[in-house]
Amino acid sequence: MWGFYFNELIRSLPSFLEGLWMTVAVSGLSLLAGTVIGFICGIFRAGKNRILRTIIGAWVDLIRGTPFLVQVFIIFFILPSAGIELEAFSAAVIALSNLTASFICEIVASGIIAVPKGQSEAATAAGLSPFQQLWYIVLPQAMRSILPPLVGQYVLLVKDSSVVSAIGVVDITRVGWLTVQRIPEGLMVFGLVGLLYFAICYPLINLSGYLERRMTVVSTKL
Amino acid sequence: MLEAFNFRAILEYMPTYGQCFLATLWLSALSLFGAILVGIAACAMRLSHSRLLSGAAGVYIESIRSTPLLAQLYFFYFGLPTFGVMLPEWVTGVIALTLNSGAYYAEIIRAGIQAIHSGQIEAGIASGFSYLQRMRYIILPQALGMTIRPMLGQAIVLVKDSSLLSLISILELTRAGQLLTSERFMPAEGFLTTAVFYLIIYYMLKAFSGWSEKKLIFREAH
Amino acid sequence: MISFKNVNKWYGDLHVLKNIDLEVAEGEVVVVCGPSGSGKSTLIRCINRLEPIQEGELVVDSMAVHDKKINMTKVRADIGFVFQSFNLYPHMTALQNTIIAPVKVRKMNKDEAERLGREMLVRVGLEERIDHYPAQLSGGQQQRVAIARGLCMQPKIMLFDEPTSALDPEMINEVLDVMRGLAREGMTMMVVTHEMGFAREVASRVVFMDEGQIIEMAPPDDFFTNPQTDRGKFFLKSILTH
Amino acid sequence: MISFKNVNKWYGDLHVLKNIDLEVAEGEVVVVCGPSGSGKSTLIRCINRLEPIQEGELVVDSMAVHDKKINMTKVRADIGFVFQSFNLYPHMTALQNTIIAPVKVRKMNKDEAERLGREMLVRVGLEERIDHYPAQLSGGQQQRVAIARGLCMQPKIMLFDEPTSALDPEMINEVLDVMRGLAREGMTMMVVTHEMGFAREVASRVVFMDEGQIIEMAPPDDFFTNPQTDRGKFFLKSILTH
Amino acid sequence: GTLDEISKRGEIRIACQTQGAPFSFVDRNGDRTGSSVELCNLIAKEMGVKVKYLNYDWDGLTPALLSKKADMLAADMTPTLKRAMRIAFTDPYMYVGSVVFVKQDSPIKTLEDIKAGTKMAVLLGSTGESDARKVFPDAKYKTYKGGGPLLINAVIAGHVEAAVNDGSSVRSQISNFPPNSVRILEGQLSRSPLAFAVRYDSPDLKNWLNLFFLHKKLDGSLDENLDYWVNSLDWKKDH
Ligand SMILES: Nc1ncnc2c1ncn2[C@@H]1O[C@H](COP(=O)(O)OP(=O)(O)OP(=O)(O)O)[C@@H](O)[C@H]1O
Ligand SMILES: Nc1ncnc2c1ncn2[C@@H]1O[C@H](COP(=O)(O)OP(=O)(O)OP(=O)(O)O)[C@@H](O)[C@H]1O
Ligand SMILES: [Mg+2]
Ligand SMILES: [Mg+2]
Repeated sequence: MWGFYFNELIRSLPSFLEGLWMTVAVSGLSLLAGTVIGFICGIFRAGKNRILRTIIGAWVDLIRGTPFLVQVFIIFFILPSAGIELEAFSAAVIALSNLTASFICEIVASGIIAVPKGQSEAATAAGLSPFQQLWYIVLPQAMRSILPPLVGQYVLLVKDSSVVSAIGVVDITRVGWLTVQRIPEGLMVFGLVGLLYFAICYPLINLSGYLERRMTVVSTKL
Repeated sequence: MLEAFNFRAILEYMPTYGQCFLATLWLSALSLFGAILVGIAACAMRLSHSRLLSGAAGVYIESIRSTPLLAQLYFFYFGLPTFGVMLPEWVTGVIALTLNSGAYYAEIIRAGIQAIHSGQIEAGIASGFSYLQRMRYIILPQALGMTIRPMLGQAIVLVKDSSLLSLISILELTRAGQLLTSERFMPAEGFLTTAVFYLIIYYMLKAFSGWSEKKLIFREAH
Repeated sequence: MISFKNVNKWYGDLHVLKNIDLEVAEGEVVVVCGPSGSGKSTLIRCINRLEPIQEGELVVDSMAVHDKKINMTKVRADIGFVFQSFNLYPHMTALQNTIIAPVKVRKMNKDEAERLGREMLVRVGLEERIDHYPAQLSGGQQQRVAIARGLCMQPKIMLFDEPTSALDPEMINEVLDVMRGLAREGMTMMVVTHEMGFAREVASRVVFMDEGQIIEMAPPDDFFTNPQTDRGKFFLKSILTH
Repeated sequence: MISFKNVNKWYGDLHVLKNIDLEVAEGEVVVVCGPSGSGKSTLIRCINRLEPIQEGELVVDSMAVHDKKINMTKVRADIGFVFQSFNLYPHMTALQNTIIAPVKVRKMNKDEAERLGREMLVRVGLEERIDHYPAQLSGGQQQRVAIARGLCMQPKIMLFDEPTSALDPEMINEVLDVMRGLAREGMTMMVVTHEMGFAREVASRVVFMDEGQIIEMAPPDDFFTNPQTDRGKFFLKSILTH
Repeated sequence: GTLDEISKRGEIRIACQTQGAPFSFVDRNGDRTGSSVELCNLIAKEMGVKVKYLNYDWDGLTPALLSKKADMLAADMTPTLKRAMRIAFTDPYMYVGSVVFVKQDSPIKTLEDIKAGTKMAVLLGSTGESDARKVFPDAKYKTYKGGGPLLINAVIAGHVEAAVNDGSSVRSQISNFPPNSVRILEGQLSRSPLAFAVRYDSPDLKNWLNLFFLHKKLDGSLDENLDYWVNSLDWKKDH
């Protein structure tokens, strides 16, 4: 019986590859946007402006504290009543970018805070402007503690992207659901789904492990 | 979709929400507790000198981290009966959540342990503590104290992931929202209320972690 | 060069600088000492406004540092600051550490900055360590790079906050030697230190602080042989007799 | 009490201890000094096998520490070790720090351990800090707790690795005083330190190391007034003249 | 009205759920098809516009309609009175009945064998669920999400003793499983209508759809569709 289903599964392989491509596209775009927004917010979150810090903090809490599916629904179904019409794909990318940005924001902020205060003091004493301090002194050092969890976050992003199948984006998970109706061997179908995610995530996890090792070697005992 | 927002219907479903809220609470609490224990054990194995133990823990951690929880959940629910293991839904759910978060906790605790000043371990050795005693009395309390924040993050992920348990017929918070959606066709009411309940859990966890952080973290002796 | 007039500073409720009056003339070397927590670091950190003051006047090279509206970049560029814990930028080599500020703040042309950086590193005796990263240098070497970094801005004033107290005993001298050289060349300096030999040799004045106040101020020979206050006597005793 | 016979140790290719021969008798106080990187810390860390040795014999209180099969728990329980950076357990109060090892390693009854812990904390002058956490103590106080912690195991030997070099000048004495007391009571001690006043006062012998070798070994008066080697002279000069 | 918009747009947007054969599924060749889908294709053809399927989970169907992402909703949905408080249903175009099925070797032979405490699987919020709860109020229910095949899986894996779902779905889905893995019990629990749905602000579209069903009923193409997809397994040959 497994052999029969297996052949069926092979026939579905093209749609799985399309799903894979969709997952990669949604995750990839969100990864870029989320990283940029996350860095900007993280820098302000670690900064001196109290109001900005509080606002960003509240935003992070809200995003971290509610289920992602609800966020997707709000962006896709409720924003239209405010006049913002979105395609499923762009809604998915926006929701996912927003989610990722909120996590990256925290990672970046704690990376910046972890840079010894003496570093920015030395730079202040030398007359570097706040932006110069950030750019030349603090961020390069913070990257050491930011990079490993950042890549770890990318792995979560890829896996969270499966939620957007609820609004009709045909990603790996959705293809899995569609296929399981024909090939009722759920274990096998979702095994393949797992395998495809594994194929994306495993290199990322290794990358994060590698970065972590490298960063600790480079780290100095100041 | 928000024009007809119906508070009365929400009130009507409040008993269901309350019941499901409690279910989510205790399922998550149980899994959280288990996950931390599993995490400690897996981390101890990962850091042990035995290649076999460390390798086994490595396989466990990486395969969990690079596949979606959904696939794992189905594996346990539909896979285990094939091997003659029949467990109640909630046990399956708790096991899946525990093993899933356990892998993440192992990584978090490992980072915490590796961040402990080597002098602490040496002081323990010099006092004549055995390996287990050092772990138990010196390293773990500090590692747990230092990793409260990432542990909180994972706890939040766990709580939200518990929504997947509705797929294997466990009544929990997400399910309550879906009832309102599918019986009354009131998606906005259903999902927003669900989100509010999750937010309540989030703030409870956050307050708890803030409290325990104050209690557990003592600044490194200068 | 530096002039404190009735300066007061608080951290929250904590009154850390109390009615400080102090004039440092061009070319003077002032050593600041006192027990831990007495406000020594705070005193010299106010000079380039690493810490703001709340009351009083603080004028450096005829620029009013107490004035919130003044642009500190210019003031800071004229003041070199050396920290107890070096605070070298760990991701830059010795040379990069020295040239970043001249290039970015003084807008010096890169080649010129490099020439200057090399010159300063040679001056502190590190010609062979120019391309090393801080982690590859001993503590004494790191502190000398930090001094070279300060000098590269061609400052009028150099401030030192316990520059040798994080160093192994044998490395202390290599740093003090560099500082002695600077003093001899006429640099205006304020140095927080407990190195009494150094103070005797090069200081024009010793300032003794306790609990946020300047308790004594005298030429080093007077202060060391005959402190005027009991607290001064006790302090000298406690640091000289182990 | 402690006997090194032709001990050698390597870190990878780096030969850090070279043919060390050293006998420490019961009740002796041996001070170890030498330039940074000369192997002082490694030497005393070998004694309780914080670092294993690769060659030679190292016998402590008639137990063969060089023997890989020996159970070190017993040996370590007889040796108190005090680190430069204190290494107090930050999540325990002063009292808890002192009693955890007696209770868990010596299986002492908890009440008795507490009595002993209090006694030792009183002995180092900290009766008022018994329930404070390390972060609430000054450096000097922390180091005294660390000494009390070592003493609570009622050790036969105390080892100190630069116990005062992370301290502010005024706190050094409070720690040295405690150590002087111990020496006077006849404790066998090995102390890595650069505090020459302390060495002169209480050491029975001074060991001078350089590049992994013991270069000189003499009573303190002889060593300080008349070092036999050029390296010894140079070292003394460099730490005494700033 | 909505019809004007559709014809101006040249496209009708239909929210559907790909929940499985025979109503709406993706066939072996990767094409979307099924009874409802073919009906929708016909609707578009009669309107002279293109059709765009918006594919959601069950949870997404109503939001899609209410938020005007979709003009109409085509799923095997029962027009209950509670649901009709929110959206407007067309006249029913067919009737289905819920059936009970068990594992082949189950001791449960007839509907009467189902007692208090029997573990039953149903789909969350489905008609099957409400039917079952009416007929067997004392059984123990486990509600699943994600489509009919899951129920069959749950029965085979032994998580439940029996399951309830719409008969035509069960029949067509069983055919994907190894032969003789489950057995459908004699008799229907209920007879319930199926209908498409629109918003209450689209009465024009609703009228048009009712007329559409009437026409297709009269020319026999509706019955043709149902016979091919729902009342037999004929479609299996082609898809
Ligand atoms: N950022 C700060 N916030 C609050 N209090 C501070 C801060 N920095 C220093 N203090 C307090 O101000 C007082 C003076 O500190 P300061 O660092 O100037 O002393 P110091 O004389 O340099 O001591 P040390 O010799 O230990 O460096 C101390 O009581 C200290 O605890
Ligand atoms: N864990 C280690 N791995 C490799 N090399 C080490 C290690 N620990 C010390 N070393 C090297 O061994 C040599 C001796 O070190 P040791 O710490 O014993 O010197 P020390 O005399 O105590 O110096 P200091 O006064 O700086 O404490 C040094 O060259 C040091 O770099
Ligand atoms: Mg200071
Ligand atoms: Mg050492």
